[in-house]
Amino acid sequence: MIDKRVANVAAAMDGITDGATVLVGGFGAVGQPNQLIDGLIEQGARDLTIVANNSGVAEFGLAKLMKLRRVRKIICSFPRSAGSFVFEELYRAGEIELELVPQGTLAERMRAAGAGIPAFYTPTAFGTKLAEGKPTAEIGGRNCVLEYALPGDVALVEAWEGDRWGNLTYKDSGRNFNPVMAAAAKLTIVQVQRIVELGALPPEAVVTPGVYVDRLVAVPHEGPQG
Amino acid sequence: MIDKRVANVAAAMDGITDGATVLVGGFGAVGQPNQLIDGLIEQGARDLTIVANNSGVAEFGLAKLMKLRRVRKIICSFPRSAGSFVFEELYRAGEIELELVPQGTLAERMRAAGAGIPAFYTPTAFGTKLAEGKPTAEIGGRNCVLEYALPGDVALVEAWEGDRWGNLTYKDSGRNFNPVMAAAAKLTIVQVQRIVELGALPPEAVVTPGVYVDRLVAVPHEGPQG
Amino acid sequence: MTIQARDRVGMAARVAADIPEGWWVNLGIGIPVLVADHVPLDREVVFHSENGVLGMGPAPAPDKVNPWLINAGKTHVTLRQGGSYVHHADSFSIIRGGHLDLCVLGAFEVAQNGDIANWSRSDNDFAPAVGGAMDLAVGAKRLWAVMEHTTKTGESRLVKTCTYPLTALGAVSRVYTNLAVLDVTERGFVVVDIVPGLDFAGLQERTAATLHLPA
Amino acid sequence: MTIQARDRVGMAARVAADIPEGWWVNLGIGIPVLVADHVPLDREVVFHSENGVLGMGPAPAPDKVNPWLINAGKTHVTLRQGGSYVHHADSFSIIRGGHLDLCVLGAFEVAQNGDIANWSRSDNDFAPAVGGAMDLAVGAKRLWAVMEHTTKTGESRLVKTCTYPLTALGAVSRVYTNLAVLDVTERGFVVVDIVPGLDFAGLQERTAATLHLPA
Repeated sequence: MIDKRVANVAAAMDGITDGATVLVGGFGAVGQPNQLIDGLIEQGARDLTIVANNSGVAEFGLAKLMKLRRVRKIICSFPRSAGSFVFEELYRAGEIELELVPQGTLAERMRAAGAGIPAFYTPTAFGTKLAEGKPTAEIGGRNCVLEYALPGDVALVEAWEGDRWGNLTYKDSGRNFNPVMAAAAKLTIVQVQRIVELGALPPEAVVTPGVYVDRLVAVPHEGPQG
Repeated sequence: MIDKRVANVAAAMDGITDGATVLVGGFGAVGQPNQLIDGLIEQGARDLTIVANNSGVAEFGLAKLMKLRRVRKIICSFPRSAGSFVFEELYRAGEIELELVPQGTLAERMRAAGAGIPAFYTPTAFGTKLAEGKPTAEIGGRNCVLEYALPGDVALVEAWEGDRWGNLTYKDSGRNFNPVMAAAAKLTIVQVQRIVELGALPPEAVVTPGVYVDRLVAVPHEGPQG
Repeated sequence: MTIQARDRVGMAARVAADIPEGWWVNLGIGIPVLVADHVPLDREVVFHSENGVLGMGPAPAPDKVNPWLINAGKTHVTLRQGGSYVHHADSFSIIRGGHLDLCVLGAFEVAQNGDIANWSRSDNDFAPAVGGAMDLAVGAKRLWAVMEHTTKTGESRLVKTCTYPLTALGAVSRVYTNLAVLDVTERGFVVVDIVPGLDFAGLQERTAATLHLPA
Repeated sequence: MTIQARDRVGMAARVAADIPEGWWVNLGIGIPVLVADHVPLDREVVFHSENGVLGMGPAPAPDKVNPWLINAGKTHVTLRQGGSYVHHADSFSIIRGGHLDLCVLGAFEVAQNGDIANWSRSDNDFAPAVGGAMDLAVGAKRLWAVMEHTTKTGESRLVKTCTYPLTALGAVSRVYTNLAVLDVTERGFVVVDIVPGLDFAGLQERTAATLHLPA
């Protein structure tokens, strides 16, 4: 029997190593796998590269992970959210590395990693500071930048419902980066509100098929926080 | 009021010009927009480039369009289906051009067109006859071929249900190339089994959002043919 | 007559007046998101949010907030009938694939060749944030910028050449300011309208780039 | 003792025996699709079809055919509980992104370096069809080839160098024939097992490439 369910968040974190690249879902607080991030904080891996749209707020979640000096580098599009002071302090002090990526290029680079596309051209960022040093080409009259796939060692994903094969649905705008990251990592760990029987999710409604998922843990919570 | 519904198939074909590149959905008979193809036959445009996974069977649909000498070129992955004799005769006689593309590269090239990616690298076909003359690069230790986006002037799409904004759902394996082509053409024409009230399709269940759709016509039929 | 400069709401309303029914539109954070409030619901315009929402509706009543439904500015919104959700790669495919009729962005500077700078105030920015601005600027069918005509210290934001780090090259087709509406053309900025109390000469005085009258 | 060569069903069953529970697998047209019939339903293996079906089940009863549900060979199939649908770009992302544990393809020739030729019999093929073969061969975590050991005229299909147009370079890790199972290794073909009635020397006699015994 295929069964990707694990007993708890601690079990879901097994084997994440120092130096890992960790993709973290969510856009702002919505779709952010807070309980898995807490699990990663507990688990102890260090020297991490975090890929996420934002850089955490206040002193919990990603911000806490950074405050504990566990993050070497963050790859994101919008580190300067309201209340993201931990990142800003570390960055000012030169204690964290930032790779700033346009949000669409960030999503597409992870999509490329999941889809087996090692690199692609995009007009986004051509001629700007964020394209400095990158190969360029004119294709069909448009100036483009070459961007590379961005795979993760681990993805932390928040979904709505899941079954033991790892099939997932998402709630409303909680979908965001989660399905893209689920496909882009070697080890995809998912927290869901509830685990349902195999067959309970309509075949047309599955957004992430189980082929992308390695571990599934049920962590019911009240809704987006942070 | 946004209203993409048109009265009939003939109205849906308005303005398709000679020389157009037409993307035609379906994999085998399933998801194939037969009634729209018949509409295109009636409409009269010539010198077409057809992009489709297969090359039609017997003497109806795409095969009929070819037999009428309306197709200059076909871009597909699998022209030699059982019963596809019209294409084979024309090809043998040098009366139709064939661009053979691996199926995944075909899908990805159209996805790229819809997603604003002018070109991408893929390991598929490297070192084979189908990559002859194409630029190559070694990326991350893998030998890759550079492939270009494949946009359509027109897409003919079969979907299941649609609303007046052009939101679409698909039935079972009828999804196949249809959502990819819907996003890849300048003029996307869709046949559906039935048109439903705006709001009747659950927001999470929409597979093709209306932003990709230009015209929608209800053509109930008995199921895949050909 | 004093200059009847538009306030933020006035600028948003002015933009809204130019958006026809049937357009699919992305509104950037800041003044642009206010535009939606000035498009009446019976003029169907579909608002897209980069976090995968198509068909955003007005803000919810305080007791009807869906915590799972936010816009790009992380504010709670509603979904109209006909609205739907996509994931981030699909959302940016809509943006980058040229499927949006319009994107409206705030800006620090717009140059007369359509260059826009709106994401970073200096090359030494300590923690610059770009979000989806570069994708939106390059991807939408047309890009309108909304901004104050001048900085707080009176320097023109309509410039010959941008001094701030660029967001995109030659992308802006129209600029809405508190003082005027201007098209970006091959000739440079062409004035579409000016607020009451200000004339062409007065507008030119407040503008670093050379202004043109419609041909 | 006569050679107990496997027939098509026998080859499919032999492949099936090697597929462990929990693998996600694509089966090519021809002999490979027969493999599914020999994986018992209680050994959960998820079969993927390139036309966007995950979790294919057995053929339907004649009166239970869903005309909208076919496999890559255009035959009607069923969907198991847990199955789902994706579109073609997503389906090939699963293939090309390295997410399938196994792909099983038919072949005309397999070379001792893992090259496979399975889509075209000549450079002058009048209307060659490639389908998803090149994507599958390059994308899956492992590629197994199934074919008759020799052509109808007795020529070996296990070769030093492919003579037919290639599908992919160095992609095959294992070959199943009517006579034997062979791993493709850095040394070349290593024999895993041989059908009863044939020994290593007899197999070598029927094989153009040099065979090796396991180390």
